[in-house]
Amino acid sequence: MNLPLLLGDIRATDLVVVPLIAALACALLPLRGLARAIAVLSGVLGIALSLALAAGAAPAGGLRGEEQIAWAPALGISYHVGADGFGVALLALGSLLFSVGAVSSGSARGRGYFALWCALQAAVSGVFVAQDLLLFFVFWEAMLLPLALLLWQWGGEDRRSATLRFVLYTMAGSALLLAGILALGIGAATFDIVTLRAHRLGAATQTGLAVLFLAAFVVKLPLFPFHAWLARAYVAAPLPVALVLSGIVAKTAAYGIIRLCLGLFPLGMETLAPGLVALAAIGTLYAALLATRQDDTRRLIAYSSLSHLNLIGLGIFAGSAAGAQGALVASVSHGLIVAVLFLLAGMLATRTGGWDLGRSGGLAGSAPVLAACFTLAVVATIGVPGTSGFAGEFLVLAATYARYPAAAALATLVVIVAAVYGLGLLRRAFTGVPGGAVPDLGPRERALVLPLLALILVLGIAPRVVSDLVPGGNAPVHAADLR
Amino acid sequence: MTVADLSAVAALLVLTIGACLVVVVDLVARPRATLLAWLGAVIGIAAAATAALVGSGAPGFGGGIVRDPATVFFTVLIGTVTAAALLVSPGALRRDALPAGEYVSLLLFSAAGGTLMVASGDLLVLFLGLELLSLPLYVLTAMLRAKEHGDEGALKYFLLGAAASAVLLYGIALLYAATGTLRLEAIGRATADPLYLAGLALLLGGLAFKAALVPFHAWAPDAYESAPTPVTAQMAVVAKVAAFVAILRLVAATGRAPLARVDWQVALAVLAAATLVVATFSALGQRSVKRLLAYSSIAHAGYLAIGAAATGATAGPAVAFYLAVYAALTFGAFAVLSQLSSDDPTVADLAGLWRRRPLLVVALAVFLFGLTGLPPTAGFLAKVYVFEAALRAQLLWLVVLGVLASVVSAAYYLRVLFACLAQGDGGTEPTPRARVATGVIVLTAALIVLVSFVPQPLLDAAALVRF
Amino acid sequence: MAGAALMPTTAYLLLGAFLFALGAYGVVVRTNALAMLVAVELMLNAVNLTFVAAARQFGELDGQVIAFFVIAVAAAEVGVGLAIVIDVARRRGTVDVDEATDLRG
Amino acid sequence: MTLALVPLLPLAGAMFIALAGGRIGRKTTGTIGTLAITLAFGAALSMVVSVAEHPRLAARLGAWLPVPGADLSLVLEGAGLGLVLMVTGVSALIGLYSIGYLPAGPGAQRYFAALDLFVAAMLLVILADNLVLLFAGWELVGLCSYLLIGHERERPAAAVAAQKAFVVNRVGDAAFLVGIFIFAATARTVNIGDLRVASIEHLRPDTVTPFLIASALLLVGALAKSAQLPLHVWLPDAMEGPTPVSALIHAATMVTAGVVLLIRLREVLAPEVLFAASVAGAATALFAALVAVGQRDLKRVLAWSTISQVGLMFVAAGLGAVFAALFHLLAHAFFKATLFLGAGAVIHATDGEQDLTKLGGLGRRLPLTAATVAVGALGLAAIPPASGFFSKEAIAVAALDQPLLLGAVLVTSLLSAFYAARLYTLVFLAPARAMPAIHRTPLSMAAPLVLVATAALAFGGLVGAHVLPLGLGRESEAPAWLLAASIILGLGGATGGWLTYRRGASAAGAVERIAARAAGGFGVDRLYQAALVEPFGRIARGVDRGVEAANERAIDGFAGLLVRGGGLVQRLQAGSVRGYEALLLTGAVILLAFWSLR
Amino acid sequence: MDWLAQLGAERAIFAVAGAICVVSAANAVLRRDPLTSALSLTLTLFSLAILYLGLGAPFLAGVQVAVYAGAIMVLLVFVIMLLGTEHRFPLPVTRPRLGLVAALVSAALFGVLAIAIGRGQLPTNVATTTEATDHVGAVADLLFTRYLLPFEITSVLLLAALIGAVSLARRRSSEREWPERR
Repeated sequence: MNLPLLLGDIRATDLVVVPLIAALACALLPLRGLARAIAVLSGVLGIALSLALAAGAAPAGGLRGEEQIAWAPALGISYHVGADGFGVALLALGSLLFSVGAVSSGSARGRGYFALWCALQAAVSGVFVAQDLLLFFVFWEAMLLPLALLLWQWGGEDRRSATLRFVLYTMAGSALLLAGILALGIGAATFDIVTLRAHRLGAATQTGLAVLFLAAFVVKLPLFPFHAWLARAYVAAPLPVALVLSGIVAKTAAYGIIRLCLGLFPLGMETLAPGLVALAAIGTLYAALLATRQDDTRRLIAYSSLSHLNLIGLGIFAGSAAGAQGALVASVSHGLIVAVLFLLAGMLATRTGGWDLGRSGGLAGSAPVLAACFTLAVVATIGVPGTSGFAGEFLVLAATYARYPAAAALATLVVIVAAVYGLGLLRRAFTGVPGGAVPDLGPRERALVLPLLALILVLGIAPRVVSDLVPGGNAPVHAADLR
Repeated sequence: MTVADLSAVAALLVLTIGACLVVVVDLVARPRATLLAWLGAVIGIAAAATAALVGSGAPGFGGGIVRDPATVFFTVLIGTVTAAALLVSPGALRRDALPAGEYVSLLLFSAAGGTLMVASGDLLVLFLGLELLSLPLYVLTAMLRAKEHGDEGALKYFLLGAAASAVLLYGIALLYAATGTLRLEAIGRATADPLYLAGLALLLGGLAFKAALVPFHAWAPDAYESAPTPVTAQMAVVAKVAAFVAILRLVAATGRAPLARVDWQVALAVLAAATLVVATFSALGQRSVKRLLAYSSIAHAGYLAIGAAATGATAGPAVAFYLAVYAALTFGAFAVLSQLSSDDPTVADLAGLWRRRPLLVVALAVFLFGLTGLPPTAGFLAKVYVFEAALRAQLLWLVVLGVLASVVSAAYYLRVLFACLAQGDGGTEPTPRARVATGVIVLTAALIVLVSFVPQPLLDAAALVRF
Repeated sequence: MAGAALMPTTAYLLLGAFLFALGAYGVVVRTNALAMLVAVELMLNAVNLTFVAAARQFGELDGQVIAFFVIAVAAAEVGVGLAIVIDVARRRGTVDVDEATDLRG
Repeated sequence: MTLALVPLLPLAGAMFIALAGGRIGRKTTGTIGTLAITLAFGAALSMVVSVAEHPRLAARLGAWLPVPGADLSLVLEGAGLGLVLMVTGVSALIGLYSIGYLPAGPGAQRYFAALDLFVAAMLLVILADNLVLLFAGWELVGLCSYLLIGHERERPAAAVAAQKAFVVNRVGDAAFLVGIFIFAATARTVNIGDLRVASIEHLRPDTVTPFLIASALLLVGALAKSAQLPLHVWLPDAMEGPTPVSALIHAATMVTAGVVLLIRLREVLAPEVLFAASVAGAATALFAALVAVGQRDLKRVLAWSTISQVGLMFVAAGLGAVFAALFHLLAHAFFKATLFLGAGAVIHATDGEQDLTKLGGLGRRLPLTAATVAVGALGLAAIPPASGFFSKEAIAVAALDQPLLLGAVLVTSLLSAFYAARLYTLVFLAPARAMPAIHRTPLSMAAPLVLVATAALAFGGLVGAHVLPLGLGRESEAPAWLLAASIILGLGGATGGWLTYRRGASAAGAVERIAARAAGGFGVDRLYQAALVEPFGRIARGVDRGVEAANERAIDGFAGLLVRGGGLVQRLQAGSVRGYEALLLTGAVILLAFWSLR
Repeated sequence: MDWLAQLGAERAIFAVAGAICVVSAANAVLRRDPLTSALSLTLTLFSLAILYLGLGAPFLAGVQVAVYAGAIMVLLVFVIMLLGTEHRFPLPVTRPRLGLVAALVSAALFGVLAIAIGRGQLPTNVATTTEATDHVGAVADLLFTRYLLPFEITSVLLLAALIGAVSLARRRSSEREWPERR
């Protein structure tokens, strides 16, 4: 039995092992009633572990809890794990969202559900700690299965076609990623990310490989216009699954771009940056525009989420440390916000009996706390200062402006459109003549939502807690290579 | 006959004598089908054990039989798979009232042909091995008499097989006319003139037929669908193993020829590409699970051809590893099917299987994930291995195609898996539980999982396979 | 000098190639399974002619021995093949391969 | 650290009220909310002495964003203290007033939390030492105005107006943000003090354009927040909020934020942009005054007059007349607060009647209100001794060199006087109409009213003319002809208004008909609706049904293509063994040809 | 052996037997009636046997006649007569496009093969052991020494084929009667 907390020596691998054990426990032990508790525990342990990792000073190599074990030496693959600043922050966020999602999952779901849930947590954590390209790919693909099964088995009406679309689209991207990984690894005779970062390729090679790698990431993020799977998947998915899908799974793509694309192919990314930045800027605005048209709460959140994810992409593609730093803050912020939004949307839907915004209205009178929480969540979504939403948005846009002014200016228009859809949501759900009284948030619901809202505010005042984990600065990442 | 000769054919002897023994036992004692199947399985295991114990060494019969690590590796594989196929057969034997004696002995004969092919250092032996492999399979394909289209598959298989072996044989004849010899290593030393190349081309065509590479693949779906499922399992594995080993031996031999500019790489790459495209697309629309898996096995011939197209030193180990993993996965998938009440279920028929036989579904999931090449299963490692080999040979386009094909393949594999999870009763009331068969299936799945996480021993073994 | 006097081996090889191509043609155009079998036999005989002619070219007997094996294999094939064709005929009442096209796609 | 307390006290009040939930009653909530603002006022008052010693006080609370200069730090300089005192003072009075005004119900918690947050945010705008923190206050002001305008949630109109206010403000905010980005990228800091230093460099050819653009963008932000042309459309609708909110937004806080920004950044912004601000202000002043004449709704008259008066402040601020701008800002704060609170009292007394044509003759029934409103109306009409006279005079002096601007200021004065008189006449002097019961004005409403009115009266002569110049330095004395002209215009306008309307609106005849033409705001709202809002909806719908649907269809189509490709490939497997044979032989021939024909 | 005589004889044999061979083979492939096909093929087999004689392979010629023509073809003819009556008369040609494909493919096949054979450099005629003293003995010698393994495998192959054919045939009795012709 692994007792890292007691032993005081935290390894990054524990973040994978703990949920994996939880998954096995859910799957194999006949503890039907306890499955959810196990899943929650796994998430909470994950939070504790990642916070402990984050608290420790980063060692010289920059990787916390590093470890390397041979796996298939003949193929040059090793089990090399460790977490950098981005990884640690996203691990903490991921664990938090997984525990929140597990709590909100409802204990009626079976053991299979929670086993898959924990397996998904393990895979996501794995992506953030993998320091071997093929190991990264293993975890990357491993995310897909539990996700697909959760969608397929426990989803809503449209789940079948939504699942297939999601799986095929993302796998098509991963296919090119694998080709790129193999090409890179074979060319450099190693798959080790840390070693590869010191290994610099020619500009043209970097560009080619960056395209292959990006194929997977832009679909998973998803960058405009590779998002066609998104809205349907969010709507079809069970609420907790949609929560983690948007809150943390999408961030694996952001992490991948930062760690692999920017880390390994800075020159290639610089070549591609204008196009990518343009797409991200357009996507930010485009998704927000679509959000103004939605009547289904989940679809609205989906497009709002897409808008934020493109904004995160914008920061990364800007190609500076500050941009990546902003993207990290925005990622953590978006994770928290979208979690709250999905939870509240679920609570709203249980009260109005459906997701259609047209059916609610005037709820503020009888459910003032719900309305207040929703208002705060929306305020954070549309990036009002004092919330984490503003910190992320501002940092990303400021960093982007330093390198790509036109794109940043275009993306900034999103603050207007976001106000339209955000406030429109509030107006339609809560104002007007009440149709009938609904119960306000109960103590359990408050216990789930209020801490997250508090975190959003804390992060809005003290974003440095997150941003100081990684370097900043407006200098382009590729500059080091030009010298 | 020397000791070397005898050791060279030891496994072959075990199999052929065993096959005869089965016939005799069947005639004399008329035992139950299950017993015969177990006897056959013992013989298969014995052959594998013999091959492993005898090990590699000097060639026998003046070079006609090669006894290198590759022979050992693949003989063990063929023996084991045959034994496993026999162990999952009793259900089908009883249900479809198949003639057990003939069934078992023919499977053993066919395996003997396979071992001969993987060991052949001489084109005549290769040809005879191929015939010994094929003829019993024609009969076995025709054996399922209760089935509506059982005869059709056999007829097609036979007519195509006969034509294909004529093509192969003509290739051998042209090679003989060009070089005056049938020994592989002697052929490798000869000068490559158009006649020689024509011979090689036809020979490759004949072997590609056995390997089910497009456009020589058309027999496979129909024959696979017609044959009793355990036979399909064996057929899909042994024929492919034998054909690819033969191709690799040919490539290795002629690749060393001093003046030979044999463009194996392009030919195999084009075959691989055509195979991947056609098989993957064809599998998408299938309703019959067996037929779907048949196309899957064709598609995997494409991946194997990618590895073979690498042609360098890495091709051998990569293909060997892939073949071993593929053997377990494909066998396993067909073996699961063989445990259902219908011999040829549609995808929809699988509904409700999860509730009735969860263990089988879990095993099937392992196999299907592996076939898809999803990490971290061994199927993923195998694909990585052949892709890696191909990339070393500068075949990036082929690798990209292969990876894309595996993406599309996820669509049909997952379809099968999801069908098992669906609610309902798809009419696949499983046969009374066969403990041994289930055990074999679970063991296979466990092996795959083991190899997924501890691949090194198998990788080491495969690394010895150099032609 | 002596070699030039003989009928050139190439002629036999060309005859063999012609027979083989003819057999190939027959395999595709014939609809009767037995006639297809006949065409296959033609292809095998083309092979044998090639072997024997080449053997003479090399002045050895190996080619003839191989041809002998080919005949044996052909016998085995025909045996199995006829059994299958008879089976088909019994089930369907016809040996027309174009009437056995249920398995497709 | 007293400085830090100033914004933190209302913030703490807001948080306390938000978290305390419905556990405390309406009165308690209101008391706490008002107390928090009053304490902030006290804290600001306590700094008067130290400001006299140190013209620049700073307080750093901690790091905020990883951008140079974007810290949580405050600075008090120049006229800041005056503004702080005005904001906290007026807001405290409005808070007190609200306790009496608000109907019983659960909304008090929301109201006072937003009110306190509003004050904190406005103080941040005045005190932030960097652009990002200033922007934070700037946005929060907008957010609070949204919350307060939409306070009455059952009324759809209120919700729509709230949303409109926020969205229009966000247009300015977006421009503001980009402006910050430009400053951050060009000057590598967002600290206002550092930017002043950097702006000296902005004459360098490579930075002059960015500075110019950034300045222009910041001006757009200011125009939106202060409801100046062409972004003024939200303010008249904002009257959907409770009347004290209107007082808060219009009088003391939100709308003046733009002026505060211009004043604080006058050394940073490009001169061309500052002049543009003046022109925009003049145009707005004139335009809004015209529109105000035609309004029939009591509060809308005040709303348009606010737009107009803030326009005058822009004229002064743009011309660099800091004293004049601030003077008018403060004077306006008091007289407009008086007017709004008075209007609130009227509305409260008449059960929500806001239509000028239906009111009348209240002078006798609400004498206190009538008296205080008279003070406010004098200020608006710029008739001495009201403070408005002195402040407007200062603006006119500042515009002496610009005849067009001066003309606009003077005409605006005339119009202001006219509609101020119109309003007062119609409400208090015109013949009385049948009125239902008149409610008494409670003490908590009456006391602030009187206090504010007193302040409005006293401010002009005492504070404005004597205290304020100490920190700023008065520009120049007004020439005599200007003084005379101002007085004549003010009195003339007021008299005109009284004469026209003394028998009620229906009796005003031609004037009222002409004015009604202007009442629609010259169709700007409709123009925006047609040129912006509807196209936006159409574009969104087009994107939804066009691009997005096409994108989704594309992957469906791709999947369909795969399936169709599968069908095509499956035709290879047509069933006849002869076809398979042909396939096999074709393959063999191709291999043959490929290898042996070279 | 008289070279000239042999030259003439071989050429004559090739010309005559080759011509018969081509014509009968074409007949075997092209005639619709399977029985005619089979009988034509038998003629081809005979002509090939003659060619083998000319090529100095008398043993193989004998095997060709005895085993191929004698056993295999008789079996085939027997089965055709058993089954094939319905195809005596012309049937409607199914899948006409395949005929075209077949013609093209086989023409291409022959063309490519002919080019390959023509361009191929056959090893020059090595010393010809034209007349082995004991031809059959020499063949047998090879069979049991160098070709022992193939010989044994062939026997296994035949055994397997036998078992297979029997297993297919044996179960016939237990099953239904022959169906009516469709």
